[in-house]
Amino acid sequence: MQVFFSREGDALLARIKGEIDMSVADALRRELEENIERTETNILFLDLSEVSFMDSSGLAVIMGRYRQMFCKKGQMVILRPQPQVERLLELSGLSRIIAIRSKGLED
Amino acid sequence: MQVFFSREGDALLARIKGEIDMSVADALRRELEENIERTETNILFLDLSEVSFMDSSGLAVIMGRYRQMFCKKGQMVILRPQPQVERLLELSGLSRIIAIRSKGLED
Amino acid sequence: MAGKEMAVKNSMSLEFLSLPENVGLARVAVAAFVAQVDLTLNDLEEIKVAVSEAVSNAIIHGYKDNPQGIVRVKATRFNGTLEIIVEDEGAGIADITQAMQPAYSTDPERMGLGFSFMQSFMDEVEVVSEPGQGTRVIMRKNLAALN
Amino acid sequence: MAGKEMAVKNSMSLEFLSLPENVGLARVAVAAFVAQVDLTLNDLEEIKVAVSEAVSNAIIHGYKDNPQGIVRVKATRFNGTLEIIVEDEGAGIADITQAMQPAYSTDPERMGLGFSFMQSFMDEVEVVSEPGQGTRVIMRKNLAALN
Ligand SMILES: Nc1ncnc2c1ncn2[C@@H]1O[C@H](COP(=O)(O)OP(=O)(O)O)[C@@H](O)[C@H]1O
Ligand SMILES: Nc1ncnc2c1ncn2[C@@H]1O[C@H](COP(=O)(O)OP(=O)(O)O)[C@@H](O)[C@H]1O
Repeated sequence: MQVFFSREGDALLARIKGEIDMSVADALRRELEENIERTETNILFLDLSEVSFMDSSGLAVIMGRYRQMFCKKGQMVILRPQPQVERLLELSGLSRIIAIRSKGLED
Repeated sequence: MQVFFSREGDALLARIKGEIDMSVADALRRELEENIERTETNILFLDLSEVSFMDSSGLAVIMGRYRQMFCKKGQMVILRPQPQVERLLELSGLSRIIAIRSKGLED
Repeated sequence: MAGKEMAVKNSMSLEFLSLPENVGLARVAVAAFVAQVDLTLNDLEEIKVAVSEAVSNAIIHGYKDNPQGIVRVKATRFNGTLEIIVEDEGAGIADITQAMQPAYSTDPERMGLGFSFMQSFMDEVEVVSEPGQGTRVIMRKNLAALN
Repeated sequence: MAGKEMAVKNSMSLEFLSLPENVGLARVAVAAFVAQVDLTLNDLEEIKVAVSEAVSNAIIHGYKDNPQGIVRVKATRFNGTLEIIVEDEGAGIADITQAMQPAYSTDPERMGLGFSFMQSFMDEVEVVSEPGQGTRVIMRKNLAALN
């Protein structure tokens, strides 16, 4: 699992690549947390188009970042989840509280 | 594992794709044997460029086809083995009796 | 399943230390086992999530992240059915019905969705557990490709 | 290895029926286990060949293609060393030294290269076997990535 960060205007874009399970959840949480704080952004885009596997450990990290943004009155948007990841977002109810876009930022 | 056959003039080209181990060795042997007989070719090209794994069960099939061609006074040429497969051909001594070319037929 | 012919077509059993990196190992091994039959990508993805959840639970809740525990994953292909069993010899579960409630978790960092996902993605989920006796999760999925 | 610290870093054990399609399963599982450390593609390919040879032998020679046998593959990562053990409870080997000769095979269809490849690709190969008692092949490879 790898995360690539970039600034897009005021927003922070985090592109995650690989599999998200319990073995990488802590590292992912830490990287996202730190970058959100350091950049003081209030819009976080999470690009999941290259996430090839995710389970509930990954959802917990996403939910945590949603809360982090919410508490500082910012927003979070998920970009381009693959079908199986989108299904987990729906089954978990997260798709009802977090915005999901099927397009990338550049599109 | 899959094998694709084509005629190239008098020659028979067999392009093998996938992993060659004991679970597919018999099927591979049969397909090659039958096509060599049916086409009555006396030049067999074995394109291994898409063989991603091979072990001694695969070498035995190749050795068998070499003998089959040899007995009918034909020849066999191996095309484009990947490095790990070439290493097995060398370690086994097969590379000393069978011609190996690092180019495909079309090159 | 009563009355059905339950001949074993293939079976594997994988044991490993309760280390986080072995969750991926379990997924890869089960996926390779299951992919011996021609199943849909969707079925394969569902099975991987179910295995990932059950093995993560064994490591996190069963062994409380102690890396010395042994997790066992058994997979068996019958006529028409795939059975996956995930076992640990860890803490065990006192109230299984409560544990299986969606959104119930004893860990505030987690979402309590593991059992829900296992139930969504497999056709049957049984849990056998007692405090101090470890936990066994038995999951079955009917696969058309296995017929 | 005497005097060296031999702490177990990770270990797995995989058991499966002696079916031809499980040779690929064994390769995939061992490859996933080994790839947890950063090793060269060449080392990975060598390990896969060695595992493939030992497991094929268990199925072909140990169980003589009877699909009811159980093959066990254990992999353990120590400091600097990977150990792989492949075991069967099949026919066993009467003359191990002869069996390990390059080009020696009791099967005219085979090339007798299995043990040679195991020895070429691993740093140590030990065989423990007796007729009727099954066979255990212990292979070790020193991996820089494990240090
Ligand atoms: N293998 C296990 N050993 C002990 N307790 C378990 C095990 N699996 C699940 N549990 C208990 O059941 C609860 C619910 O599990 P689950 O639905 O997977 O959610 P989560 O893992 O997010 O907590 C866990 O919080 C834990 O208390
Ligand atoms: N697991 C085993 N059980 C019984 N006999 C074995 C086993 N492994 C190897 N042998 C014997 O050792 C011989 C040499 O093995 P090997 O070098 O792998 O070559 P091959 O598999 O091509 O015969 C085999 O032909 C067989 O007689």
